[in-house]
Amino acid sequence: MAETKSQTPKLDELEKGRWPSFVKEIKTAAQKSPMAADLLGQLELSYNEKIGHWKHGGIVGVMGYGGGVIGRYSDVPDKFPNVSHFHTIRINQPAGWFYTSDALRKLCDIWERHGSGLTNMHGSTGDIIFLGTSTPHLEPIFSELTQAGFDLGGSGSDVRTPSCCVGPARCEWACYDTLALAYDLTMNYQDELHRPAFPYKFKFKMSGCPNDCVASIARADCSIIGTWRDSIQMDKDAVREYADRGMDIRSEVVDNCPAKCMDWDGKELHIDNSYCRRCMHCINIMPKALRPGKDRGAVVLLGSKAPIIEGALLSSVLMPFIKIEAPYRQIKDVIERIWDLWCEEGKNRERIGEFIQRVGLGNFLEAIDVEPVAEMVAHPRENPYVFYEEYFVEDEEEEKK
Amino acid sequence: MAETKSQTPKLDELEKGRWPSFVKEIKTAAQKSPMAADLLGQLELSYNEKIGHWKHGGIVGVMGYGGGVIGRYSDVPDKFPNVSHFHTIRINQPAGWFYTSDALRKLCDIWERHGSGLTNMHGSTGDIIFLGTSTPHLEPIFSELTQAGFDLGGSGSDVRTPSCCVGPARCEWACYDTLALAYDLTMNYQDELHRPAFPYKFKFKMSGCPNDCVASIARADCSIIGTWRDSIQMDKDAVREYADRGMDIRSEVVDNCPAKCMDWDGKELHIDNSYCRRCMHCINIMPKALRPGKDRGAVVLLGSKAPIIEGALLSSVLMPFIKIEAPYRQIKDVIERIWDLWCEEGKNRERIGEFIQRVGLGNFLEAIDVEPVAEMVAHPRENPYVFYEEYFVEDEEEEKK
Amino acid sequence: MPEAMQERLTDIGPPHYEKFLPPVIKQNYGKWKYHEVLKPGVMVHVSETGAKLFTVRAGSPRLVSTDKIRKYAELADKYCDGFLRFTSRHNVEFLLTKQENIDPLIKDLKALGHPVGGLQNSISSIVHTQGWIHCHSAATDASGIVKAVMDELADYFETMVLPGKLRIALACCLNMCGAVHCSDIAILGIHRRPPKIDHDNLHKTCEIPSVSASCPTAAIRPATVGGKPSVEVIEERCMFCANCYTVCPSMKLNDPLNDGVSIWVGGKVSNARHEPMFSKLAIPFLPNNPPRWPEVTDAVKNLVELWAKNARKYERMGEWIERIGWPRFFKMAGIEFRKEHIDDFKHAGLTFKRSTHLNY
Amino acid sequence: MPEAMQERLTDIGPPHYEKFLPPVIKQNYGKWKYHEVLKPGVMVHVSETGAKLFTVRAGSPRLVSTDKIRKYAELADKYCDGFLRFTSRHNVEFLLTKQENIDPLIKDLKALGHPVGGLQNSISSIVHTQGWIHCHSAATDASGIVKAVMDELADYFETMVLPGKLRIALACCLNMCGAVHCSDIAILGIHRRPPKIDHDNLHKTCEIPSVSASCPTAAIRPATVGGKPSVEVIEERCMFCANCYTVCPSMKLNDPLNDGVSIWVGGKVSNARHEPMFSKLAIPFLPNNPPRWPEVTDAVKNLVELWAKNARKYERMGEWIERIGWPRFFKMAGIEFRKEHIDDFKHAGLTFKRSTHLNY
Ligand code: SRM
Ligand code: SRM
Ligand code: SRM
Ligand code: SRM
Ligand code: SF4
Ligand code: SF4
Ligand code: SF4
Ligand code: SF4
Ligand code: SF4
Ligand code: SF4
Ligand code: SF4
Ligand code: SF4
Repeated sequence: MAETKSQTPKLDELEKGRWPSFVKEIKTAAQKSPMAADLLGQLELSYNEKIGHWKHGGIVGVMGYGGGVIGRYSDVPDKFPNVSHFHTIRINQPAGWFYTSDALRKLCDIWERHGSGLTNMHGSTGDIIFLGTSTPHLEPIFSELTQAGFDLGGSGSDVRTPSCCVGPARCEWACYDTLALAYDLTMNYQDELHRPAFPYKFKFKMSGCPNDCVASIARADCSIIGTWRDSIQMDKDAVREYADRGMDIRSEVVDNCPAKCMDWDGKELHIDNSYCRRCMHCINIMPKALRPGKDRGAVVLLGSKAPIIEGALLSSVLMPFIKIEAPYRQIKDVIERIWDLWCEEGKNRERIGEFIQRVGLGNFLEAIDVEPVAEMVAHPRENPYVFYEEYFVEDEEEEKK
Repeated sequence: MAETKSQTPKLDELEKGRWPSFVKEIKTAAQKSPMAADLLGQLELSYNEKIGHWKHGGIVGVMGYGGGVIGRYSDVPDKFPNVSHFHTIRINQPAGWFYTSDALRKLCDIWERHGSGLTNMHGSTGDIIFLGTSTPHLEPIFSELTQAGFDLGGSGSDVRTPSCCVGPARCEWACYDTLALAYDLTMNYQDELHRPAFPYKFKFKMSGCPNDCVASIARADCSIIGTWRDSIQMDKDAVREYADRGMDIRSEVVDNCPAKCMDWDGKELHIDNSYCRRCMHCINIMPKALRPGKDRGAVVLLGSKAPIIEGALLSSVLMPFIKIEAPYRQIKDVIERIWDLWCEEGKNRERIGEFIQRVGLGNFLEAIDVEPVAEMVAHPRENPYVFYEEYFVEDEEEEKK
Repeated sequence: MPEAMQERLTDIGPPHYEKFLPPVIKQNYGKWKYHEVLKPGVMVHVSETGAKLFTVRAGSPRLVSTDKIRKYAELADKYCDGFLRFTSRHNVEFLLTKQENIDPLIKDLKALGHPVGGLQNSISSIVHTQGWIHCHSAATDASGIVKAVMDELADYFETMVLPGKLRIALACCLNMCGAVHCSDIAILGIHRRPPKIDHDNLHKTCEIPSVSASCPTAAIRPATVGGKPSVEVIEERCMFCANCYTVCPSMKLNDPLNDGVSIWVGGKVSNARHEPMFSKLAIPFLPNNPPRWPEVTDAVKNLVELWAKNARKYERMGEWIERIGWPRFFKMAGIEFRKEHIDDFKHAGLTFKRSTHLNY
Repeated sequence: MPEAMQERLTDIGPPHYEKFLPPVIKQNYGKWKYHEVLKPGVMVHVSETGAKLFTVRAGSPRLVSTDKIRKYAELADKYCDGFLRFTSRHNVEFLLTKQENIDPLIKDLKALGHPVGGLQNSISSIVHTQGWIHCHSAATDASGIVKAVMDELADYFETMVLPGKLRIALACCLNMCGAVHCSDIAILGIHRRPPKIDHDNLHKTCEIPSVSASCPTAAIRPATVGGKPSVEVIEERCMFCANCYTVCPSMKLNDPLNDGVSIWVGGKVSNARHEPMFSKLAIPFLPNNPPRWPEVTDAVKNLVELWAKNARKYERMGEWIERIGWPRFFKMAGIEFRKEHIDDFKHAGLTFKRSTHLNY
């Protein structure tokens, strides 16, 4: 294993430089794990050939679960037999990605026993990713994980591991308890998470305010983003302090307000809160002076996703404002009605956002029994092609029909 | 004819009120024209029954022309025999809709001899509309019109009557000679105007500046809108005068600049012309102080239309800036290449804007031999679905292929 | 005028516009320096040469008799050496060089029943179409509604008290002859009942394949009815575009019980400040109620006044709504938001609200 | 740890987060009042109770060995009573109550090779994906490019000199695992050669109808090749989405000569000021040039610096470009505008420039 270095000249290049090196991480792991060593070798091959060497196909997993493991196989197993199997395990992270050192060490113990010793902390969806193991290890890993209090995340056509921003745990702007909601939904939908039964994947992401620090509006089938209904809380003296300390309130705050609802007369800041769009900008740059209002809750949006196949989508407003309070029936009820409909009428590999576009938002709302409101659209229709569903008929005609 | 009044109680209502009354106009005409009288009667019927009483179908026209006349027939000819035929004639207006009283009287003479005496001054496309005559009168009208120096406008799948804003004739902002161009194109494309040979209609409209006073960007297959390339001409003293006379330069001018490229320090107005979007706002509200630059020309845009059937379109940029100088070869060459392509590959009833969307703007540009430039798009693509047309092949493979 | 056929002219095009330009324009063509609005309906253009051209703009119903045109011609002779023009919104403009002629001209125009105005921050004439006057396709009348609405709004034509320009347009069917799709307020005739098919005549007047092909939602298919080749319409699929009717007269859409008017807002054409915008649906349906369409006139007047009261200086209807947000607009206008407002056509997804920029 | 099967737990979900919250958070949960950034990578959150929580953020390669995780754990024990967290962009955050621990912790982190920063107006870590480390679909590597790019941009992680936040993301194929489609700068692996079909195995591994159906452009149709049931691809129709490959391993898209990287700009996620936006295509293609992808690192660095130099305070990349216009952006960035930049997908028409708002 001492010669590894000279066998990977390309990758060795990436040990240099100021940013922490993943190559160093693999090499470290390779000191204990032949899997990691072969990963390094195969990667060097990819760097030389400019092509990946993995194959998919063949479903692997743990008993009773339909997801959580991504099966992967080398297409050059002869050269790199230790990565002929190289599956990843997705493990549901604790809400907000908080850990104790002990919990982390427990995870390491398990993974050093059963896998490559390489991880992603974390995957893009939010899971803890254990990178690279073989089929026989799957059940033992699962059992040890559950013993340690951890469970698998989603993959395939199921609920994916919900994720949330740090929220009230550390952020002054959290308009609802993102961690509590993420945990509750995860626990409530264990079955949907572990046993794929949907037309396609379904992701939840929760952000405590419109800054959206988990990018929920871009990559969650259901994005729940905190906001407030009443007025921004303002400490006028603190505003003046910002001004005194050199902030140009006019150009930095007022001119950047997308609602054009602010005014600064050199002494006092005025906000016409009835037009404020809750964009967060003014609050973001004057955290000591401005805070979200007190009547807090969230916007629930649906449907964002990556481009495959109808083009990328951002989530769109379903509920313009709801209070977020346990047991969260308002959200669960509507989500469950949506799932019922989608499972019934969605096509295979059709995300909810695509489904809504296909059936039409108006029809979708009718089917899930939600009233249309103007907040759901950026603007009303521009084309005159309305499907009126009924028409009047003259009395005499009636008979003819 | 004296009793007409009592027979049209509904329409009589519309003789009242502050706005000039079309009913009065019809009644006036009805004093000489039985056609106008029957029109009034049929219209009253429509007002009672809440439905129109016209039929289309059956092509009528003048010899050798394929357009210019809209055939129309009453569906209650027994009740209103004088409007059993009620065709309109479209007559190409003089550029800018300028007339002398004599010219108008000549038109009136012709129309009183051969039609209802009712007109639209003008139609939405810009033509003089003679409202209501019968087939036998068409040739005489045409011959008298041409004697008087007028000719028919377009209808059907041909070039429609070009129209233009008042431009340099009366407007200080005209960046090119809209009247000259409108006249030149009209004369140059007489054949295309009178003998429909396209997949569908094709409209030209010319506005002298981005205020677009003929709404060309909304309703012309080819919109030619004046603009300038250099800096806005500014008379600094005149700006100060506006300020002195009470204009709030900051809120009225600077804050409304979409390019955010202006600044006002209370004394002097600064424009960063390299970012100015040529929107006209600042010029519009300070006409004595600001004027378009001196290096003038036009943007050529393609494709606007009403919603039938793929949805309404605004025109989009084809040539971001060209100088507009007789004989206008640059415009004509590209338009003719476009017509060739569209005639070859356009579907029946497919406007050029729809055609471009169907074949793709990139392919369209290639076919008409125009280089793509960033000015043609609001923004580059958001989806990753690029049709690369070529790919590299390994040497050995080559043989296999 | 002589018999026609002896020397048949064709393709002569329109008269050259120069023939119709008054001398002051010929001399100052392209040399105008600035303009000023002197009072409602009256402006002066000042040339670099110092020359001045006064314009008096008068409202017009557009549908005018030859008698009225002769009157215009008379006034032009009397005050403008015979020169006049029409505008792109169908008003009449008298072109004067003598400032002292302005007031007498206005007096004569008013006597004729033609208001003077429409300049600057006012409502100009309503661009409109044929309606029951001439078109087979019309779901409503054009001239009648225009008259009724302008009777209500005439004040705003004759003054300049609005925040900015407000452009109203009307089209009597979805073909939208005019710039209805880009107007501050648009009045649009709509059908709401699928075509009634004249099975007896369809095969005589129309080609069945082109009728089927004309339907964008594929609602029409060939069928034999009463032994005759004809078509049938899957009614749930019809969105009343009338494309089939344009192609085939035996597919009549017009229907007294279901035709009516929809109201659209927030479009614009000019590039001033905001880029051009389409009009958006505000009121899905108002009944045809001739002769004065009170529901329509009320609705339009309310919209105008709501905007006039709330918009900032220069803000067009669409710019104002964009600033305050559509939910707020619906609330302020007292219009119920309904399923019909939600786009479900080709690019519908792009009209969904994909942000949390909301107010409450 | 014991054998598994005897008591098999399932559906237990993740550990409750409360177990992992430090006492200062438990006590001040939901009571935070404001925060201040003390220096790069260090901020303090102040509670209504007066309590203070210090956060030190360290950059991470995301792909970490258990050894590294143990090191994090050690540092947490040493300075933070064992408490730490990871961020949504995969950085590590140490949660301190003792201000005096900040500098020693930073020293240890730096010794470990982990830069401290990423707060406020800086570049945070690059959200990225698997690449050649683990995914079959990858058109490029992920970790390698990320490392190469961040080596160049580390200064911007460790300082706060930028106009605003700048978020970079990388995805190794069009599936775009991550928020690449909404990033200030996105690096995206792309294929450019139609699938190479393994006719020998296709019928064994895949259902032919679902393979054909998977293609959004209908480029795939069933065919018999070499006597075996298989499919053929109409190559002109292929836009390399790899949906067929996701559905069927015998439709390989990966190709050393044609795979590479495209660069996208101007996306954002937050609602601050501007609504969220998609990223747009800036550079259609750069070659895969491991190990340091110099063309890619140069391109990204140029874009960052162009923005840094020209954007106004708080202006994200997309906001800046929207203000100055795309043509200007292309000019300033020295990127040639080409056919590839023009959208030709479903809503292409809506991306055409439909106004005269242009600068020259
Ligand atoms: C591991 C991970 C990337 C990473 O390095 O972090 C990942 C990896 C894969 N993704 Fe993903 N996706 C991952 C987060 C995402 C995200 C981001 C998110 O969830 O926030 C997205 C974009 C959001 C979305 O859902 O649209 C994403 C959009 C996709 C798509 C496109 C889905 C679409 O509807 O457009 C596919 C294709 C598919 O589903 O067939 C896909 C498919 C895949 C597959 C399963 C491809 C495959 O068929 O093997 C990848 C397995 C790679 C591997 O070797 O493990 N992955 N994928 C992420 C999951 C880790 C975790 O659980 O925490
Ligand atoms: C007369 C006029 C309305 C008016 O009262 O002013 C008119 C009247 C008709 N238009 Fe129009 N259009 C008139 C200007 C327009 C405009 C405005 C413009 O040209 O600036 C438009 C919108 C711009 C555009 O071209 O898209 C317009 C868009 C249509 C359409 C929809 C075309 C489309 O591609 O969406 C149709 C339907 C069709 O072509 O079959 C149509 C069809 C018709 C027909 C021919 C319907 C028919 O089949 O009979 C109408 C004849 C009515 C009649 O009884 O005379 N008309 N039509 C306008 C022509 C007068 C003139 O020549 O000056
Ligand atoms: C006469 C006419 C051109 C013609 O060839 O006939 C014309 C003439 C002038 N327009 Fe216009 N516009 C004329 C139709 C238009 C149209 C087209 C339309 O309404 O269908 C538009 C686009 C409307 C839209 O955006 O929907 C138009 C948008 C403008 C604007 C931009 C206003 C804005 O803020 O959006 C200006 C600038 C201004 O008024 O500040 C303008 C300014 C002017 C000026 C001041 C230009 C000048 O210096 O001479 C002219 C008289 C002022 C006025 O009417 O207030 N003109 N103008 C048209 C008069 C129509 C009428 O009778 O009312
Ligand atoms: C820790 C983290 C949340 C978490 O649960 O992990 C977080 C934490 C904070 N974010 Fe964030 N954001 C975090 C990811 C995000 C993301 C998501 C992403 O980058 O993928 C976004 C959306 C990015 C986008 O728009 O593309 C995000 C957009 C913001 C914004 C809006 C910035 C803007 O102008 O657009 C703010 C406000 C600000 O910084 O002024 C903000 C502000 C903050 C504050 C100041 C909130 C607070 O008071 O505590 C936090 C620390 C400031 C900082 O990083 O500068 N956070 N923040 C995430 C740290 C990621 C990292 O390691 O860098
Ligand atoms: S989304 Fe809002 S509440 Fe959550 S961490 Fe970011 S700024 Fe704080
Ligand atoms: S939150 Fe945004 S919209 Fe509201 S006042 Fe502040 S800057 Fe304006
Ligand atoms: S478009 Fe411009 S040049 Fe033409 S009349 Fe209007 S303002 Fe004048
Ligand atoms: S013309 Fe428009 S964009 Fe240019 S400086 Fe004036 S207001 Fe700004
Ligand atoms: S809008 Fe429709 S009904 Fe009105 S004139 Fe045009 S085609 Fe005829
Ligand atoms: S009106 Fe339009 S949608 Fe209805 S049947 Fe006719 S063509 Fe089809
Ligand atoms: S982006 Fe593509 S290649 Fe990269 S991990 Fe996701 S699916 Fe695999
Ligand atoms: S890569 Fe996409 S477009 Fe090409 S054949 Fe496969 S599915 Fe079709």
